[in-house]
Amino acid sequence: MADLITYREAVAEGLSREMRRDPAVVCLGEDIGAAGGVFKTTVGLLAEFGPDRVRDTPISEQAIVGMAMGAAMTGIRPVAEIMFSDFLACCWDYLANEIPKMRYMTGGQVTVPLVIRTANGGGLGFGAQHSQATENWAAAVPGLKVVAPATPADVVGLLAAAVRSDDPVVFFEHKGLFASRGEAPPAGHVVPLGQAATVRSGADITVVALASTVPLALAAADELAGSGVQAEVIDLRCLIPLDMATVLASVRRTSRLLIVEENPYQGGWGGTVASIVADEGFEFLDAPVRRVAAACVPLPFADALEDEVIPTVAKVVAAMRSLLDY
Amino acid sequence: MADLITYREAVAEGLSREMRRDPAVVCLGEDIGAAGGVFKTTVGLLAEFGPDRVRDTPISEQAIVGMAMGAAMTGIRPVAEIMFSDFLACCWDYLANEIPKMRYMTGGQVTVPLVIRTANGGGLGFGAQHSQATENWAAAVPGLKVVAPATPADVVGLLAAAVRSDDPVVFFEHKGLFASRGEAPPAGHVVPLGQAATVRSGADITVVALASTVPLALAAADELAGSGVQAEVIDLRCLIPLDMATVLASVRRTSRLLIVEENPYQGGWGGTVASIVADEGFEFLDAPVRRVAAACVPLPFADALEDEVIPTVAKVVAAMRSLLDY
Amino acid sequence: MTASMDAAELLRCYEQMAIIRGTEKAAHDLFLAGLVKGTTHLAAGHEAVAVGASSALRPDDYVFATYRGHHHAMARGATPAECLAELMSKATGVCKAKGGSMHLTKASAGMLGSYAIVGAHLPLAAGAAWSARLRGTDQVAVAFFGDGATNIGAFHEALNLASVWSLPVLFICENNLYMEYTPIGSVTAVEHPAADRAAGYRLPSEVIDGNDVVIVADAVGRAADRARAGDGPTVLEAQTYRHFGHSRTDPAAYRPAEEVAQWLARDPLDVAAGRLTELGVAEDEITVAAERAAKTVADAVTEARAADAADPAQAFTDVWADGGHQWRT
Amino acid sequence: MTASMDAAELLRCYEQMAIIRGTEKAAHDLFLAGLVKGTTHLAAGHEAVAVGASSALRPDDYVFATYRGHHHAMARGATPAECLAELMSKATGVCKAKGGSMHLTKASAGMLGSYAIVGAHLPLAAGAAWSARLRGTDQVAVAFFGDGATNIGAFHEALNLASVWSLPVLFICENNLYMEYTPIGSVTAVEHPAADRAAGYRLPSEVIDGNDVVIVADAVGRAADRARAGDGPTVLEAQTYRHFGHSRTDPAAYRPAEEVAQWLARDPLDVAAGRLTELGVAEDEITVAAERAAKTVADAVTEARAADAADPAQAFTDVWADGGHQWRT
Ligand SMILES: Cc1ncc(C[n+]2csc(CCOP(=O)(O)OP(=O)(O)O)c2C)c(N)n1
Ligand SMILES: Cc1ncc(C[n+]2csc(CCOP(=O)(O)OP(=O)(O)O)c2C)c(N)n1
Ligand SMILES: [Mg+2]
Ligand SMILES: [Mg+2]
Repeated sequence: MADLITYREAVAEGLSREMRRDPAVVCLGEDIGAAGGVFKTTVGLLAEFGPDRVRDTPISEQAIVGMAMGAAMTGIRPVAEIMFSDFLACCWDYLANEIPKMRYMTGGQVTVPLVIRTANGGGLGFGAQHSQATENWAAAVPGLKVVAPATPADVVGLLAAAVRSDDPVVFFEHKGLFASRGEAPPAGHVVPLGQAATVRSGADITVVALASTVPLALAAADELAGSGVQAEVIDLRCLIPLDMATVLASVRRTSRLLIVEENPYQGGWGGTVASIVADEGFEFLDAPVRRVAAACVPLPFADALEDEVIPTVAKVVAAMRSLLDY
Repeated sequence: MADLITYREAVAEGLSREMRRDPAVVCLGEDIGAAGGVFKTTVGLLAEFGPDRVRDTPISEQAIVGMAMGAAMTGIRPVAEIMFSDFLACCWDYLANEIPKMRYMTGGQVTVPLVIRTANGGGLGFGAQHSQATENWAAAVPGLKVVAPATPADVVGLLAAAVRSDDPVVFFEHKGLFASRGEAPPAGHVVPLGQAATVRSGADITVVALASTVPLALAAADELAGSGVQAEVIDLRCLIPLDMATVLASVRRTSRLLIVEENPYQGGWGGTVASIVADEGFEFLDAPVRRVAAACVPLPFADALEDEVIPTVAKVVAAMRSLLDY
Repeated sequence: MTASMDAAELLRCYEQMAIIRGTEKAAHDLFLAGLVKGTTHLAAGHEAVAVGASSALRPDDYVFATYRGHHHAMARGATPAECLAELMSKATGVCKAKGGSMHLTKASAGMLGSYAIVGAHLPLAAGAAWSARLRGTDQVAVAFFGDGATNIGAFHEALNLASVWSLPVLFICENNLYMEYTPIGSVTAVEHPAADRAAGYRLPSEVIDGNDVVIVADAVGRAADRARAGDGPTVLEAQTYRHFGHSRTDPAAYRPAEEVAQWLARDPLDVAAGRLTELGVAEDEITVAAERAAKTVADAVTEARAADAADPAQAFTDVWADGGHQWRT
Repeated sequence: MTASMDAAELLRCYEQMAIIRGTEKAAHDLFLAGLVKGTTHLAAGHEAVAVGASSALRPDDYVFATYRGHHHAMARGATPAECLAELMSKATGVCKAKGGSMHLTKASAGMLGSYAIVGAHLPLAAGAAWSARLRGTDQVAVAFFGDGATNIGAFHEALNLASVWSLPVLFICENNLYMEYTPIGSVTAVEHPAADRAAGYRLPSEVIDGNDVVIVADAVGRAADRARAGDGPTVLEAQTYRHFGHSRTDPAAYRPAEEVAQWLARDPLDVAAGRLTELGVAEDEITVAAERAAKTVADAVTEARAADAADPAQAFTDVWADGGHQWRT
């Protein structure tokens, strides 16, 4: 079998492949240079590409993302790192009001080809301000593309597509997956934005997942396979563009839908998916549409408490059973 | 009948009632003092309560909301104005990471009794950066209460409840409603947070609306009444706490649900409401759950284009018909 | 070091300022006639800042402006007709009527946008300057902003980083003494909100007369030369005044009459006319230029009025680079 | 003007610093033993800033700290046991194990939180100072922050507004030369990231030795007196150094050995001990204090270890003021 790499290594691999391919690709962010990133996701980039293309910044999230936007408007393809996705709040004006609207407001005069990479999600005991899954924030803003890979190969392939995209992309790397291993992708590996992956086929129930919840969904599916249940697991990969065609086609076959997301139930991305299925897929459904989401509380520090709040295999199994028994 | 006041006047009325009642209530924001607010929603406050309790600030959204938080933690009840709700993005860290989490992170040691008022929504030709309906941003953050009144009386009653709440409240005043008139509420009028209002009763279909979409839903209901349809219109009033009991009870009777929201479909609050009904109300439904939401594009300047993007009576009528004909 | 402008260039600047003044006057009239919707922020009184700067800059330099940006758009080459068409929601608007008055943009002329979130574009200008450095050009980027923008976080972050990276960017404050309705002096710790902050970023600064197009052109020219030479950013604080209220709904009653009168007496058009006379330009040459400007504006109004209304279908284009708006399958 | 501290107070400060040092050492050992989860940011080396400031402040003053806040929490009165219990996810944690190392808070002692978003708490401290003014007290509020926080927008907005409103707030920068792994000097336009910015807000500033508890106490005392007298905010930049890496995962290999050695030689505990000796305090008195501190820490470890684990049900309390978490009916 092919050699394995970690999700963490895949980020640096994906970045260096694109930087080799296109000299217009540059990286900026806090501690990404000599330190190789606080999550070690930019290791080796400074050595290979030098300080002009791999720049350490001050703690100035607005300047990081704002400068990336100005550079993207003028011929550069910046990849900006925001260390933790919670800190997107510190430069939210750029993600909500500037970057996604510039092309539209100018009647198409300007494009903003940039990528904002950020470490997302919980499960590590980092507490309320360093553990949020915030992909739903970006998915609520028309004009942003939103990517959240679940495997090392997808990290490389989706990062390639994101960097090559002429549209702005917010790229969520899950902290809980950094240490996970998977097959190293071949050279030139590109995964188009907006194509979900059916990572497990089954006829009994459709489970839609993203990033950290993909392994949870697969583990739950395996557990239920013991009792003869064949679950289909879909990794959305991207929230925008959202591949509802794959989801609706699956629900048409299975008649049952469970959505597993790390966002809080209130305002989580699963609500948008559920509402589309409850409308366009209404006739396919033989059971309620259910969501396993994070509880609607801030994320607690103690891991015993955090487990109560975020999705777990046990919660997914229980929800699948409830729908199958319906 | 009682005398009428405008929604705009109701804001100043509601604020002054609370400031008279409780000396700990103070206001801060840009141009709220001598100018009476750019939407004239704070007219008269400076004259009655003086510059210590009605303070003009620099253009420093982070300082405005951050200082309000620090004051709220130490015995004051600040009401901070963020001029346009689009600008919440400029102080989003405070709404997403600081204000809603402080009480929880400290194990209940601290409360943050503040109100953030902001002018929300489109339909006035203000363009992409001054027209957004952003109540869904706040509704995605556990720890914030989210209020969006539709009538002058509710402005006064909900503002009273918001100011008296020991929890942080984001209060969305709709720009398109400022000029609208309604009955002046009696002295001491308080509308508890989290109680939806059934503003029109009917057995054929449930239409859930908020703020600017309430008059749209009522107009659409009246139009269909001509063809003998009795629509029930529910004004949610608050997104958090979310009164699903009222919505589910109504859908149980009508078996049909249309949600009308000004948020973009992607990530709009209607997704959360729809997903709850598609789960807990699944057995009540005789038709798909449908949402009339804003199109997933930035808001254009020209009003002919803006009408294409935001909900209109015609769009609501068409959606209601499609569900009734189902 | 750019030489002070000659009579011909000054006359061109005078005419350009007259065109901007006339176009905004026309926009105001069209608004009263119900043909301009939404809101407008007139730059009348600020013309010398935009025209002087553009006179000193190169066509390939980048300019970033605020919602009060009509003067910058036209000074960089947006035509009065396409600007008026934008305000009138016409298909021929410079932004296809999707941006409106607050977002005038003429990318082909290096005018990279008008931004309506105070201060947000300062990092963008720094980024464009960084881009020029990365691409090995000697372009400079300029951010024009108001006095009120100096108290928002993005200002601080942009100036620090631009200084540390020694970027070819100019930060030009149009200090007109007021934010919307509140005097900048009442909410700012220092007298010169932009210039007095420069030292905190180890940047050079100048406070200049923003109503004198020659002084503006000279200061911008010096700063641009420094930037191109690799000597980094400069902060310029141009003192000026708006002739009207903050936006169309504002009568500006909060401004003392003497203050208004004193500033109207220093109208940038009169200042430029005075300089032209000093340079020996004949009175009628100036009149002819003014008449040409009036004609240009009149033609623009006719053209904009005659243009087709924006097509509602345009609401669904230009979200993505492929021209479309599809967010799901 | 606060008088410089006497021998008794200095000895108390020495013991307090020793307790903080010992408690953090214990936290580190407990982490290696797998009993502390998540991340921790040790303040070892910074103790004099917290203890000196607390010595000069009043019990009713307010303190706001960062994720590197163990020293401030304990200096203000959080017990070593409740801090260790927090880190160990025990029910007796000072924040019920819901905050963790980065969010230690002891509201009853005026220690109003540890904030993990760089710079976010500076406006909060200004707000608490505004609140004191509104309530007619003469309390002061203090924000402690790192050198890296001086380049983020919230710093700028807070200092300007605090100056304009002349609020009783102290902005105290703990300049330890580094952000996470990057030297502050490489990303900041001025030499003293906090002090050199003060003039831009018309604020007085002082650069002080942050490893000398007496110097810190005197400077904070002067600034607090000014604030109480209505003379507004002060910016203090305390030069100090962290003895360990940024957080538990950081070996701090990026710091030159000589630099580390030089700073370890100026350990705030040694500096205080030296001063005690100068003041004629006998060697064994100092030893006794150190032993008392060690005992306090040992007892705290025993107590924290013995405490019950946090109840998972606590995940669903304290969202709202009513104690619950209900967001819908
Ligand atoms: C972040 C933000 N806060 C508030 C506003 C509302 N607003 C629009 S213009 C303005 C005043 C700006 O004053 P100044 O920077 O001096 O520019 P001027 O209008 O005087 O040209 C304000 C407060 C905004 N657009 N963006
Ligand atoms: C807004 C924000 N950006 C980035 C981070 C990540 N981060 C945590 S600590 C730190 C370094 C802070 O350095 P400094 O302010 O000097 O404080 P120190 O850690 O040295 O005490 C960074 C970048 C953060 N917590 N918040
Ligand atoms: Mg101004
Ligand atoms: Mg530091």
